[in-house]
Amino acid sequence: MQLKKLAAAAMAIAALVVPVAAQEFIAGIPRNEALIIQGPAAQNAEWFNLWAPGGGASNNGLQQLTADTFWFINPEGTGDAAWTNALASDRPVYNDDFTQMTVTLKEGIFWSDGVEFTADDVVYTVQTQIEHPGMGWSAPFTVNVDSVEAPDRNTVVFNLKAPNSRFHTLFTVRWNAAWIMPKHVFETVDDPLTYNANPPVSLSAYVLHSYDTAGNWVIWKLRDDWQRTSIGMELDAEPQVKYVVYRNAGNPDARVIEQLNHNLDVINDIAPEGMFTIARDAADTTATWFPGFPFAHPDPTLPSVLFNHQREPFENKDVRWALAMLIDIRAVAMGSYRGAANLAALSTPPTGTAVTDYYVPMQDWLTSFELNTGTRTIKPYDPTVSEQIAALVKPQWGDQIPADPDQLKAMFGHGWWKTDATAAAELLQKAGFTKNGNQWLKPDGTPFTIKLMVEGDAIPTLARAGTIIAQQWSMEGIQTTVDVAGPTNGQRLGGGDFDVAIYWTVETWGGHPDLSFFLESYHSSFIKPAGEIQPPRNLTRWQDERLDAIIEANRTVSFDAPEVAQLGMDYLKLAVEEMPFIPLMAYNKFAPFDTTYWTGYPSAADPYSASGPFWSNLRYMVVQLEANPNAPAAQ
Amino acid sequence: MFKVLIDLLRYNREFAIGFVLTAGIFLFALAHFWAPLPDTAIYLLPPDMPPSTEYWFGTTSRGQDVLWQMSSAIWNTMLFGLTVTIISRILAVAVGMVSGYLGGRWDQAMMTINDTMIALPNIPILLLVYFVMRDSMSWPILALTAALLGWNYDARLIRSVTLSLRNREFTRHAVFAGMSVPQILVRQHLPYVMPVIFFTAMNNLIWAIGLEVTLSVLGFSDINRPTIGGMIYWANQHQAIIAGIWWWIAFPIGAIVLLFLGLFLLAISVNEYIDPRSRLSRMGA
Amino acid sequence: MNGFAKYLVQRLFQFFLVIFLGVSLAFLITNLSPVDPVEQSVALMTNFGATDPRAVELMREALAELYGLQGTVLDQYLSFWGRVIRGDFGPSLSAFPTPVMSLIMSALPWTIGLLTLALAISWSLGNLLGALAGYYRSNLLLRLSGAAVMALHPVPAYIIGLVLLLLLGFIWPVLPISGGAQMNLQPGFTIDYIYSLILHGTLPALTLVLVGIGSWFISMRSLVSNIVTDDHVVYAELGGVSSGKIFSQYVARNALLPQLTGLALSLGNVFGGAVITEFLFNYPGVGRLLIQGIYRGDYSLVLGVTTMSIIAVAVAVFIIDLLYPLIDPRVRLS
Amino acid sequence: MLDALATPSETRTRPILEVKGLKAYYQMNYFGVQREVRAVDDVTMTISRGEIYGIAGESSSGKSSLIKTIAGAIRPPLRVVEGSVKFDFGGKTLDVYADPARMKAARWQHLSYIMQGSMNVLNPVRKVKHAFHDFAYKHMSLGEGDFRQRLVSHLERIGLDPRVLESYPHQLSGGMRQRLTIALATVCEPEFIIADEPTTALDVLVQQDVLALIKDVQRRMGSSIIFVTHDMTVHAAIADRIGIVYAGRLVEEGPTLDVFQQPQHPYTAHLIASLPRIGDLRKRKALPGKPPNLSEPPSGCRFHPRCPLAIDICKTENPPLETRGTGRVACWRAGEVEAA
Repeated sequence: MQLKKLAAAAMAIAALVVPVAAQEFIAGIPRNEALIIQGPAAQNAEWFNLWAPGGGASNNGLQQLTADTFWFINPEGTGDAAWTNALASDRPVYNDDFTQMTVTLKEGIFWSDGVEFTADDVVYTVQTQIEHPGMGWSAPFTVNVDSVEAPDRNTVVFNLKAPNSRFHTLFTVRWNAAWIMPKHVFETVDDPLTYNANPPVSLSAYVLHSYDTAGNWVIWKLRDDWQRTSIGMELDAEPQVKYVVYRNAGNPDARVIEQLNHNLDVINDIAPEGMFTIARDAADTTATWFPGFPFAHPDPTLPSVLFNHQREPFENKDVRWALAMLIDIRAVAMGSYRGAANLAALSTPPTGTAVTDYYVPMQDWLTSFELNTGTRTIKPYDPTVSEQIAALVKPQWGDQIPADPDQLKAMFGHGWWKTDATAAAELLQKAGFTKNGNQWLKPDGTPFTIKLMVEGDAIPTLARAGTIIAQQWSMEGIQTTVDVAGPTNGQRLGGGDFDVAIYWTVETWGGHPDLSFFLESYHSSFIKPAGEIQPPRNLTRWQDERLDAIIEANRTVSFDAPEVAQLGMDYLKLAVEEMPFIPLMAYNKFAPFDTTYWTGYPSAADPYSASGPFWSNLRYMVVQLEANPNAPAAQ
Repeated sequence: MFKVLIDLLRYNREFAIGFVLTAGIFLFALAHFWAPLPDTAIYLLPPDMPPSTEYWFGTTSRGQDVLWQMSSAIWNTMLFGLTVTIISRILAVAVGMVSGYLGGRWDQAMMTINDTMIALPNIPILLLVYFVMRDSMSWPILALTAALLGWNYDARLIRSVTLSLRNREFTRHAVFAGMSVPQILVRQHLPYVMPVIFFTAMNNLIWAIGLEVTLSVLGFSDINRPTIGGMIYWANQHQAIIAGIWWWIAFPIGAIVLLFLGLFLLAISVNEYIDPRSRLSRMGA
Repeated sequence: MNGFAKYLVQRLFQFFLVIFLGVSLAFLITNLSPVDPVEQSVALMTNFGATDPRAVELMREALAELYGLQGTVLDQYLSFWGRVIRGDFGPSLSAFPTPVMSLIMSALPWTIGLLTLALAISWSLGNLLGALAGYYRSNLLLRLSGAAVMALHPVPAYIIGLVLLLLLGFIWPVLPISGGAQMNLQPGFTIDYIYSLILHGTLPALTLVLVGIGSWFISMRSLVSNIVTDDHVVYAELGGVSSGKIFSQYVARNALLPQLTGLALSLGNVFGGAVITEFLFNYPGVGRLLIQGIYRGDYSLVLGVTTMSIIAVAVAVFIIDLLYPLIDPRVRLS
Repeated sequence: MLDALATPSETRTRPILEVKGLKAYYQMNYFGVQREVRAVDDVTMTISRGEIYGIAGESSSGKSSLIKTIAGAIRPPLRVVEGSVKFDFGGKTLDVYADPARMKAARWQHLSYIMQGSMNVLNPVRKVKHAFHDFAYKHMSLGEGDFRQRLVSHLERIGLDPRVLESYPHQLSGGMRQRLTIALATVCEPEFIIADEPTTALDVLVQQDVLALIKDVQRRMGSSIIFVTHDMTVHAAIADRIGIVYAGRLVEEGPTLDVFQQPQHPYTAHLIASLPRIGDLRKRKALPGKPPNLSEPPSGCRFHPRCPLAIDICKTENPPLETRGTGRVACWRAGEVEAA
């Protein structure tokens, strides 16, 4: 009778299991019309107000597919190709002293509810947010805008409180920007801060179709009047992606499994091993930024070893350089990215235009750069690192590793600093340190130990880089322990509650040489005393008159002026001499695409759009994708 | 006691198996003191090596020898588990025996609080504590927290035993003989409670280790310190399973399951040994 | 009847005590948190995109007002009780301004459903097997199944879940490994939706069942093996009562009563298992909410979920306590 | 098959219970410790129809084991090592240990059992009526209604309010529960009733009418009873014959009156002597020593270490149970014993 029971149980399970295939993956939507993108576990699933706090960083497709503003910069593009006029018909026009910006708008753009988009929406957007502190873009508007008016329905004039040649960047999308609000909707609500804008009206080609109240998925559908949008009117054919599904596919393993099962077309980010697995198990149904190793897409973001300049001994440039000299970057590259890292010796991400604007031209300067260790001067730069990494990964990847040095530089970066323990020792002694056995002592005689802070799971590759660097320093007599901050990471970085950390303090347009995107915030006038919260970007609280001079100069030249690149180089050289933080590599993101249903994804060969699903430029990818003719028929 | 141990070993299969498993794993954990490399060192060996004669259990994607990692991991995990067990035993015995001996109002009051704590969901509270402590959450603190949450159930058991002893002849004699309460509890009652303590200790150990694994797997513990949960955590970080580095996960899990099985067998066989009824059937009468 | 009333009063007192201590504990722990909600959300909001340094100042002030974290610890404690009673834990920081409560409320049904199902299965199956194994001690099949569940019993939920996920989601991909139901399916009492619920619930539920069944099996078996030596059982045997009847009416029935109390006492731990399982299978329940809250440093959410889970467990225990007398006449009429 | 040939006249005279050379030992082998306790050692006895037979002896003398063995109510480690227990129901011989299936079928229909400490013999979580149903229903070919009728009348005859059927055990007093168990044991009017310390747990007054009840029921149904108690007064009250058990052995047996007036075994003499008598102010002399440990009993006569009359032979030779006068006795110095 026991046997019977067991048998019955088995039957029951089987009965559950067998018909799974029968249930189509998305109810009522043909799989081959839907692009499935890895989304977040949206907790505020019912919330579609982009402009209220919390809504501003919603990665569920809201800002990627429905919001719009004046301009976009493609972080992967170079030169003019990188720049896109969205709602604006042309680039911003400043007056001579940069106290006024005039924007002309395209005509024939409509909200998804049929109301036409006009200059009034822009004016309303700016004024409403100034009136409501706490709204996403309230503060920058309050700080900059003296008044805004719309002389006619296609023109907006911003009068600024002070000269600002970069004011337009508020409306220029890299990851996101100040999105335009639908006046006719918000007018009718009493408090824009508590209004959940559900369902949202869309200013772009897609509109909300349905969503999961549990926050596991949101489905967007192509607008019938998709032509009446800034992105639609540039297209010559109807986008083939009819539905965009942002789904939370669970933990990294689950993501990989789901893509291998063709239930997830676009992965935002996974560990290298996951990427390699997909490349191994599903090579012919997968597209990646690089066709082979290192696969990864480099974001215009610069993971670095950040020093807290307000804590001794890290205010001492010799100590910082010494620590740099103790890093074996090859081990870091292998350990963090299994070699698939795009190394950076300069303090700007080696991506987009930065390569041609800065890295290539500055190679000679780097090679001849001399560092005084106190007893002698050395040339620390090693331009052959990419070849060395290639040699390390060749056994695993074989023919995927080209021989051509230039190609290798594109994959692994241009070069980095040599590992030089003796130079490091000299630098430390120069800084007054003494060595006792295999333990460095600070000038005051106490042992030199470091707590190296990493965020952890959220960015596994950086956590790994941290553990390796910690080990390298420890082996050279500087006891270093890794410290996982988790979600408090941002707060502790901002509050200066760390010795040394692995994070990025430099982000750029990628598609434009201008460095103001981060550099503006490096001005000494923003630096806070220890304990107080430092405004974003200059997390190391690096302070230097020469730096201030560069920033002030940059403010006075216009966005597209040739001087911009020159000032950029000045900053980069200064950063090399001072080593305020140790740049490691571009933030390489493994974002494999499943080509079973869709083809024509962006790649290093054809970088027409950023590949990160959370980046707002993604919309330009979505409308370009082509249905795979060999896709399995819809069930 | 020792004689009993020998008897159990000779005549009780469960106990024998359990003992061998536990002891074996303990010895294996002990071996980490002779590990060739420091257990926190990474990338010193070729990564992702499958099990071979050179690396019996293979190597991790972090270039560590799984065998030696496990050795330290089990050691640290057991250390954690034992700490929890010992602290929580002390609490359980104290509360249980006092409450059982005093009886009446005191007993009621203490047991009410006890049951209250039983009803509190452990994991959320532990997570809450972690959430507060963050990276200052060292394993001893975690152990203490776990211990504070892990004694109530057993306190109840011990109390019921003491309650029954309370009305026994020898207790009254002791009272007339003018023994103080602590004396009575320690000299007269503890011997009877001892087996229960031992039995609950096993289960508590299992519970504590399970807790460690769970929290570390979620990354809610010191990741620099190799533990079983920590190994699985790092394996997940490197997506070891789908990447096919199965040995990184399989061996630790296997080890922990064996350890659990061992402890569990010990627990039930000891329980059978101390169960008054099975004892009765042994003595006849 | 008087005894029954006494029983009820005791239970009620216990119930309130649990809630009081639990909630106070939760508040105390959270109040020591280093996490500053304002800085948290400033960080959340300035993580990406250009943000003018001076602007952040203004944002900070604005948020400090919005979150309303003023007053001494005592004030905060009292106002916290007020909020607990009003069921208002303020806005979630990671999902601002959605109220924490509405997040919990949308997640709670999932957890309750999953737990009830898993508990029902593991409790009844574990007890049935345990009782049989305790009564028919010699039956080999029972011995084997017993060994199996007991071997599973000590293994942590996460590991069992992980193994299941790999077996049925990856190596033999037959079950959905993530989420609570099929995408774009209208919730409701439709065949499709319920079927989809079952499909998505199978792996998490199975995990919880495998984790839970062992302890029920073990305790039930020992209970039964004790009860069979009780006078009323021996007597029934001497009375020539059929062994089937003895098993069901004289042994199992009596053993179930303590097991019911055990159920009430174990709920706390079971909930813990659910947290891990939900996280693993990305099941949209309270557990996942809690862990997300922790990962995002969303303190009002974490506090809210912990408090609510304490209350929820307490309520469940109370309900069981209320049901108990219906089954045990000794409590009902005395 | 012999039974089959038996004629009615024979069956009437044939004893209803025959115990031959019965040996039942506790045998333990646990953790290598070998132990054997001779609880019932070579007992032979017969009980005839309509007879009330009382078994007496101190606690742990093995009398309880003896009656359990007779009732077939033993479970390991107590095992029957030798001998047989045979009932004779309606001319059919039933060997308790040879034919468990028929034994089970015969229970309650032909023989019922009143258990020691019958306070807890009823399932605490079920109503009393269920017990009656489970035990008796299948034996009497009656419909639910009639069965119910029968119960009610039976209870009334025993002096119990039929409403007790609807109540739970814990709602009833000790006396009522005892009456219930007797009602339960007698509802099928079995030919043989085995009672293990039926009145021990009760206070004296309740004892009296319970005893009266048993005797009354037995008279009405003409069934035989064998019961155990250490309380000699109870024996005096209801037993037709009594057997004295010491250290697992039957040492004396005879008609109650004769045994009380002319005890032939020193141990019996002591038991009776220790009974209080009205107007008798002499101090009772306590028996030295205590009952022997049954796992290693003394050689020869097991009573000799405590026996005032013990002589050398007693230490070596075990006295056989021999017929003497109206009864049987196992003592080398039987006859030299005079009632104190």
